[in-house]
Amino acid sequence: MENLIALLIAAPLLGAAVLLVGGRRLDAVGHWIGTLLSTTSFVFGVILFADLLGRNADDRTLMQHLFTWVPVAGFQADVTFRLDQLSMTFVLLITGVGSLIHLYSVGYMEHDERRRRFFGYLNLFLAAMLLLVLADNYLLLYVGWEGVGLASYLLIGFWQHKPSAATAAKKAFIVNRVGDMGLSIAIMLMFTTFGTFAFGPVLSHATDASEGRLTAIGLMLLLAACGKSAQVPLQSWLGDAMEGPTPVSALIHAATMVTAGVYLIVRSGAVFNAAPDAQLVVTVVGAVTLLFGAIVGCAKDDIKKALAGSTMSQIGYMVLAAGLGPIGYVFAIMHLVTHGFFKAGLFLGAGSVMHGMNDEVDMRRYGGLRKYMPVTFVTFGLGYLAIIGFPGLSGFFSKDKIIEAAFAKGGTEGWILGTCALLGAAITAFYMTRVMLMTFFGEERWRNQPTRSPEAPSAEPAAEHRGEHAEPHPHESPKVMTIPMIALAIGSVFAGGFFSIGDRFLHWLEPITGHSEGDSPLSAGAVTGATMVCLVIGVGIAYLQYGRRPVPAVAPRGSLLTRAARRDLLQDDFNHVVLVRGGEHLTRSLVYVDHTLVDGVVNGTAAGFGGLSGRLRRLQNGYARSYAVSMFGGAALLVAATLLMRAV
Amino acid sequence: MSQQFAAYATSTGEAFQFWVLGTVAVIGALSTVFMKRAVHSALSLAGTMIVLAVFYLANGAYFLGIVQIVVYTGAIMMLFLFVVMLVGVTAADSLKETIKGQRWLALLCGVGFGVLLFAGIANASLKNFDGTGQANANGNVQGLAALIFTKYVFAFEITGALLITAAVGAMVLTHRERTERPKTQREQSEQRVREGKHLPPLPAPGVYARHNAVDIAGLLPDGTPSELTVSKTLRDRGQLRDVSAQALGDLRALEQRSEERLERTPVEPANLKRGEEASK
Amino acid sequence: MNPVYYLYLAALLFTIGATGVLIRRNAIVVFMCIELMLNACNLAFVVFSRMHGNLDGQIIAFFTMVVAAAEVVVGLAIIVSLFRTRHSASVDDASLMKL
Amino acid sequence: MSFPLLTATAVLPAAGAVATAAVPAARRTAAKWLALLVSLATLVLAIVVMVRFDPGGARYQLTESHAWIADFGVRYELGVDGIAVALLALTALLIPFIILAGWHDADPLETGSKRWRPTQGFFALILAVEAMVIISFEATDVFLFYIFFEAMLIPMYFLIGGFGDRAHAQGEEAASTQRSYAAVKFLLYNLVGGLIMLAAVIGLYTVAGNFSLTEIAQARANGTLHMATSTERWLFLGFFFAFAVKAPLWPLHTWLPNAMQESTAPVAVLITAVVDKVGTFAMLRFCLQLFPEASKWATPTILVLALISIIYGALLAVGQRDIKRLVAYASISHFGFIILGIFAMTSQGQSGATLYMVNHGISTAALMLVAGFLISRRGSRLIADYGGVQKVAPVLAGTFLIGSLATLSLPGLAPFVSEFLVLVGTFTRYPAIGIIATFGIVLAALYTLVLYQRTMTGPVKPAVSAMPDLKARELVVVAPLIVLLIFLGVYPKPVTDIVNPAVNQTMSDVHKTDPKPAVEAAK
Repeated sequence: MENLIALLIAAPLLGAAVLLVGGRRLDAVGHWIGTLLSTTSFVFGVILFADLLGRNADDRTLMQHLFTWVPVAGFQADVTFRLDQLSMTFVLLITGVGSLIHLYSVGYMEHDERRRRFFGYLNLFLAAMLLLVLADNYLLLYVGWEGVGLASYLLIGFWQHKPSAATAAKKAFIVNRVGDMGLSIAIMLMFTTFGTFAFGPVLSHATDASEGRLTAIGLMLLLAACGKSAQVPLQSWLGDAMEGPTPVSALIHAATMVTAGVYLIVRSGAVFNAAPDAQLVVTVVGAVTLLFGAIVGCAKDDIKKALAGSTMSQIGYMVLAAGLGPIGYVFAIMHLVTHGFFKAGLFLGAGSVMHGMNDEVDMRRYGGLRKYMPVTFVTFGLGYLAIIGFPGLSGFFSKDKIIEAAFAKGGTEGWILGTCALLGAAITAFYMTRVMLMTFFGEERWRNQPTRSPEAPSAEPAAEHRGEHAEPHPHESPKVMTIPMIALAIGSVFAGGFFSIGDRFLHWLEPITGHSEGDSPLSAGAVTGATMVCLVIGVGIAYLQYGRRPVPAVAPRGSLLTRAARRDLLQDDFNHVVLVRGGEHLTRSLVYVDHTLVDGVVNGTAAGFGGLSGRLRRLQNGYARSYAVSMFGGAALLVAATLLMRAV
Repeated sequence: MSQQFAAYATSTGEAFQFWVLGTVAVIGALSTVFMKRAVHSALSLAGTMIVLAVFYLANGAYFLGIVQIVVYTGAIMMLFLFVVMLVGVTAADSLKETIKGQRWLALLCGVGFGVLLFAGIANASLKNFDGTGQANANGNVQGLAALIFTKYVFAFEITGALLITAAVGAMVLTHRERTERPKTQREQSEQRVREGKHLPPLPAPGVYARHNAVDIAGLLPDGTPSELTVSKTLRDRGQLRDVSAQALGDLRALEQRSEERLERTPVEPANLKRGEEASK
Repeated sequence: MNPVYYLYLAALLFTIGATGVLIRRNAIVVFMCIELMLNACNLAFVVFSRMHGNLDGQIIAFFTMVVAAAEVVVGLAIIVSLFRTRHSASVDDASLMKL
Repeated sequence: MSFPLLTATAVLPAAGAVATAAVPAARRTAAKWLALLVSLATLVLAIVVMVRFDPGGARYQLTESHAWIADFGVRYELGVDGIAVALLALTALLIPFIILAGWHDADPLETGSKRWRPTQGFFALILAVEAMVIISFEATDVFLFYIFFEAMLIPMYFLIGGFGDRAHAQGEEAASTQRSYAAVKFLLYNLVGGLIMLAAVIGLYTVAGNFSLTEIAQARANGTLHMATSTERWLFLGFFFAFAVKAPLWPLHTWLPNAMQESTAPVAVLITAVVDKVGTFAMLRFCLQLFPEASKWATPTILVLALISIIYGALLAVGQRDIKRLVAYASISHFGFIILGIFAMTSQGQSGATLYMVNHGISTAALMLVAGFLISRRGSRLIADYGGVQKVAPVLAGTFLIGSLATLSLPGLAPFVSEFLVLVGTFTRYPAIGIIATFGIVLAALYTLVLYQRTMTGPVKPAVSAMPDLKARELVVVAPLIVLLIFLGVYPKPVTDIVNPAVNQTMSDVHKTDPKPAVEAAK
C-alpha cells in the first residue's frame, strides 16, 4: 500500500511533463489528460484513505522511502514520503478540490488558446502541493514549498502579455522567497540543533533542545508560513495574485497553497509547543491578519480581491488556531478543510459571474444577477452562508471552534485573541453580505452602462475579443463549470457538520497533532451566542448599507479607513517606498559604485600608467639631438655619481 | 730643450704661451659652435686645432704636433670645407632653436658637465709631473715608433684595417651605382619630344646685361622671376637671388634724383606699387 | 704654471664641443664639434703623457687621430648621401626614430 | 605502462585544435564538424575517466609521472581526485554544447562588413581552452598547473577580443573598441593575478625544494616540511590572489562583466562555466592543501569577501540593463557562494561548493546560451529592447525560464542542492554569515524574474514580433542541459559520491571536523 504514495505525486507530475513537453499536438486533448491524471491521483488518495481507515489509530502512518537524495557527511536528505492522518487530509482536499477545479477549468478556459499549458501548470501545482504535504523531511517539503510557489508564479502570470499579471506573478514569487528564506534558515537551524531535519527525529526530540533555539526555529517557520499563507507582513502578494485566471485563485490562492503555512505550523507542532514565545507571535500574526484581511475585504470593489481579503482573513483564523497549540491544531485544520470547500466554491462562483459578465470584476457593475444565474446564485449563496458561519453549515462549526479555542487560551491573551476573532466574524459577515448583495441583489447596474471606463481593471484578456463595449448578457455557465460548483457547495454545507458530529475529525487527527481542551472562561454556548450576535450585526449593517440603498456605480471617496483599505491598508505603498524605491536607489548607486569606484581604481591605475607613458613617449621625439642631451645628461650624472662615491 | 719643457713647473714662457694661445683656442672653439656659417665654423676650428698643435709641441709631443697640423688641420679640415662646399649653406644654419627646451637643457648639461670635470680635475692629486724628457731621450718619433711597432702593434694593424674600411665605406656611401645605360643626348631629346615639355632648351638665367649671375632667375615678361632658369641645386639650397624689383628701385631712385634736381614735389606713381609687392 | 691647466683647458674645450653638438643642427658643424671634443681629449692624453713621463698617452692620442680621421671620412660620406636624398644637412630632419 | 588516460583527455582536444585550425579556409563546415567530433570524443574519454575512477580508492588516481625539467624538480605529474573528476566531466560535457551553440557565431559576416572572422580559429581556440582547462584540473605539479593556468589566457584573449555579437547597437566600430577593452581587461587582471602567483610558486619552490603537490602536502602533513607562519601566509596570499581574480571574488570581479558582455554567448559560457572554475577548484586543491594553517588564518576575511560578492553581485545584477552583464553579475554572486562553501571548512560546504561548480556550469550554460539565441535574433543585448517574447517564441521563453529558475536555485533543479549545502555548511560554523548569505536567494529571485518579466512577458514589442522560436540545433543544445539540471536536482548522488571522499581528505588536510549538532540524540 505504501507504494501508492509515490503514485499520488507521479500522476499529476506525469501530466505536467506530458502536457508541457508534448507541444501543440496535445492541444485538443490536453485538458482532459490533465483532469484525468488529477482524478487518478484523487482515486489513489481515496484508496489510501480507505486503507488508513482500516488500520488502528496508532498505526495510520505509512512511509515510503524512494532513494537517498543528498548524502553529504552528516547531512542526509532522503526522498521519503510520509502519509499520516494529517497528510491524508490534505491529499484528499488537494486532489479532490483540485480535480473539481480541473473540471471547472475545462469550461472556463475553453476559449484560451493556451489551455493545454494551463492544465500542465495545474498538474504541476498538484504534484508540488502533494510533495509538500507528503514529504517526510523539511528539505523535501521545501522542494514542494517552492514548487507550489513556481506553479503559483506560472499561473498568476498565465496571461503574461498583461504587464499587471506578469508583475503580480513576480511579486508573489519574490515575497514568497522572503518566506522561503525563513524556511531555509529554519532547516539550517534544525540541522545544527538536531543534526537532521527529518520529521520523526526532529519532532520527537524537540523538547531536548534549548527553548531559545526552538523559538528561533519556530519564528523562522512562521516567517515561511507568512510568505506562503499571505499573513502580515508578507500578505501583499495575495491581492495582486488575483490577476491569474479564476480557477487558479480558487485552487491555489484560496483552497490549497495558501494554507500550506498552516500545514507547516501544525506539522511542526512539537517545536511550537516547546516554544511558547514563538506560539504567541503566531497567534498575534494570525489575529492581526484576520482583522487586516477582513478590513481590506470590506473595501474592495473587485469581487476577486474582496474574496482574496477574505481568504487572508480566514487563514488568519487558521494561523491563530495553530498558534494556540494543541487546543487549536485540529480546528485549524478543520477550518482549513471547510474553508477549502466554501472559498473554492465562492471563487468558482465569482468566476462564473465574470464568465457571464464579459469578465467584469467590479461589483459596482453587477447587481440583480440572481435571476440570470440561478445555479451560481445558489452555490455562491451556500458558500456565503458557510463562510459567515451560518448555523449548521461548515463554517459555523469550524470557526466557532476556533473562537472558542482562542478564549480557551486563557488569561489576557485569551480575551484579546477571542475578541479579535469575534470581531473578525462580524466583519466577515459584513463584507460577505456586501459581496452577496452587490452581486446578486439590487438593481441591475450593468445595464445602461455599455462603456466601461478605461481604468477599470480587466482580469480576463478574452474580454477584448468578446467586445468589451457591448452590454453584457448575463447567462448561466455551462454544466462543466456548474457541476464542480455544486459539488463544492455540498461540501460547504455538510463538511463541517460531518466532521464535528461525534468529533470525527478530532479523533482522526488527534494521534498526530495531539489535543487538549484548554480551559475556556466562557462556556461553548456563550461563545456561540456571541458569534451569532456578531454575525447578525455584521449582516445587518451590510444590509442597511447595500441592501436598502442603491449602490453607487462609482465608488464614493469613503472614509480614511476605507481609502486605506482599498490600498491594502497602505502596506503596498510602504513596500513600494521603502523596499522598491530604496532597492532601486541602492542598486543604482551600487552600479555607479562598481563602475566608478571598484572599476575606477583599476582603470585609474591603468590610466595613470597610460598618462605617464604618454608623457614619457614625448621624450621619444625622434630628434637625435634630444637623445644626445639625455645621453650627455646621463654621462654627467655618471661622472657626478663617481665623484660622489669617491668623495664618500 | 726637451728637459726644459718637461719640467714639473713650466717656465714663464710656456705660461705666457698657454694663457695667450689658450684664450685663442677657447675663442676658436666658441666661434666654431656659434658661427652661423659652416665655413666660418670650420675656419675657427682649424685655428683652434693649430693652437692645440702648438700645445702638443709644448708638452713634448713633437710628432703629434706635426701630425695635428698636417693631418688634422691640413687634411681633415679641408675635407670638411669640401663637404661644406658640396652641401652648401642650408636652412640648418639658422641658430634659431626648434626643439623646445633643447638649448637650455644643452647649456645646463654642458655647464654641469664642465663643472663636474673641473671639480674632478681639481679633486685629483695632479701634483707630480714627470715630464717627457726621459721618454723622449732617444727622440720622440723613435720612442713612439718603438711603442707602436711593439706594444701597440695589433692596435696599429687594426687601425690600418679601420682606415681601409673607412675609405671603402666612404666610397660605397657616396658612390651611386648606375643600373642602366645613361641616356644619350639624342635619346633625351627624343624623350622630351615624346613627353611634350620643354622642347627648346631651358631659358638662361640672368636679367639683361646687369645680372647674369647663375643664381639670379630670369624674369618672365610680366616681371616675375622664373625658377626654371636656374640650376636645380641652387633652387634646392634656396640660394636664388631675386632682382626683379631692383630695376624698379633703380628707376625710382633715378626719378627721385631727377625730381630733386627739377625741384618738383615727388609724385608716387600708383602703378609702381604692384612691382614693389611682387618683389616682397 | 702648473701643467694641470692644460687639463682645465681640455675640459673646457670638451664641454664647448659637447654643447655645440647639442645645439647645432647643421650636421657638418655637429661633426666639427665632435672633432673639437676629440681634440680636447687628445690634449688631455698628451698632458697625461707628460705627467707620467711615458709615451703611451701620445700613442693613444695618435690612435684617436686615426680613428677620428676614419670617422670623419665615413661621417661626411653619410652627410653627403643624406643631403642627396633629403636635400638638407639638418640633423633634425632625420627624425624618423619617433613613435 | 598503462595507457595514459589523463594525458589523452588533454591531448585529444589539443590535437583537435591544431587539426581544426589546419582545415582549409573554404571548408569551414568541415572544421566545425571536426571540432564537434573531437569534443564529443573528449567527452567519451572523460566518461571513461569517471568510470575508471574509484571513489573509495586512493586519493589521486590514474596518476602519471614523468621527469620534465629535472634541474628545477618540475615533473609532468597528473592525477585526479573526486573534485577534479567532477570538474573534468563538466568541462568535457559543456564544450560540445558550446561548440554547437556557437555554430554560426564565427561565420563570415554578410558582405560589406570589413571584419574577418576565421571560423576555424574560433573552434580551434575553444578546443585549445578545453585542453588547457582539463590539464589544469589534472595537474598535481604546481608548476605544470601554473603554466596551463596562465596559458589559457591566450586563447581566451583571442576569443573575447576577436569574436563578438553579430549585431551591436552602437555599430561595428564601437563594438570593436569595447571588445578589445574587455579582452585587454580580462588579460591584464588575470596576468597580474598570475604573476603574483608565479612569485608565490617560486617562493614555494625555495621553501619546499620541489613542485609536487602530493609530496609537499605529505611533507606538510608529516611535519617534515616546516614553513614559518609569515612565509606560509604570504605564499597563500600569492596563490589565493590569482585564484580570486579568476574566480572572481569581489573586489577583483570587474573584468567578468565586461568580458561576458562583449564576447559571444558560447564564449561567455566558456569563461564563467569552465575557465573560472579553475580558480575555485585551485582554491580547494592548492590553497587548502598546501597552506592549511594560512587558509584558516585567512578564512574570516575571505568569508566576508565572499559574502560581499554574493549580495553585491546580486544587487548589481538587479541594476543591470544588459542581459549578459546581468548574467555576469549573477555569476559573481554564485562564485561568492562557491568560495563561501570552500572556506566554511565543513564537509557540507565543500561538497556543496564542488557540486555548485558543476551545477553553476550547467545552469549558467543553459541560461546564457538561451540568452545568446535570444540576442542573436534581435541583435541587441539590452533588456529594454525585448518584451513579450513568450508570445512569439514560447519554447525559447520556456527554456529561458528554466535557466532562470536554475539560476535562482529553485528546489528540484540542480543548483538548489548545492546552494543549500553551501548555506548549511556555512551556517553550522558561522551562523551570522549563513543567514546573511540566505538573503542572496531572495535577490536571485528578484534579478532573474525581473529579467524574465521584462524580456519575455508583457505586450509583444514590434521588433520582437517576427522572432522565430528555437531551431532544432538550438534545441539540441538546450534540452540536454535542462534534463541534466532536473536530473542532478533530483538525484545528485552520482556526483556527491565521487566528490565526498575527496572533500573528506581536504577536510583532514586542514585539520577540521564538522561541528556537532546541539542535540545528538536525534540522529
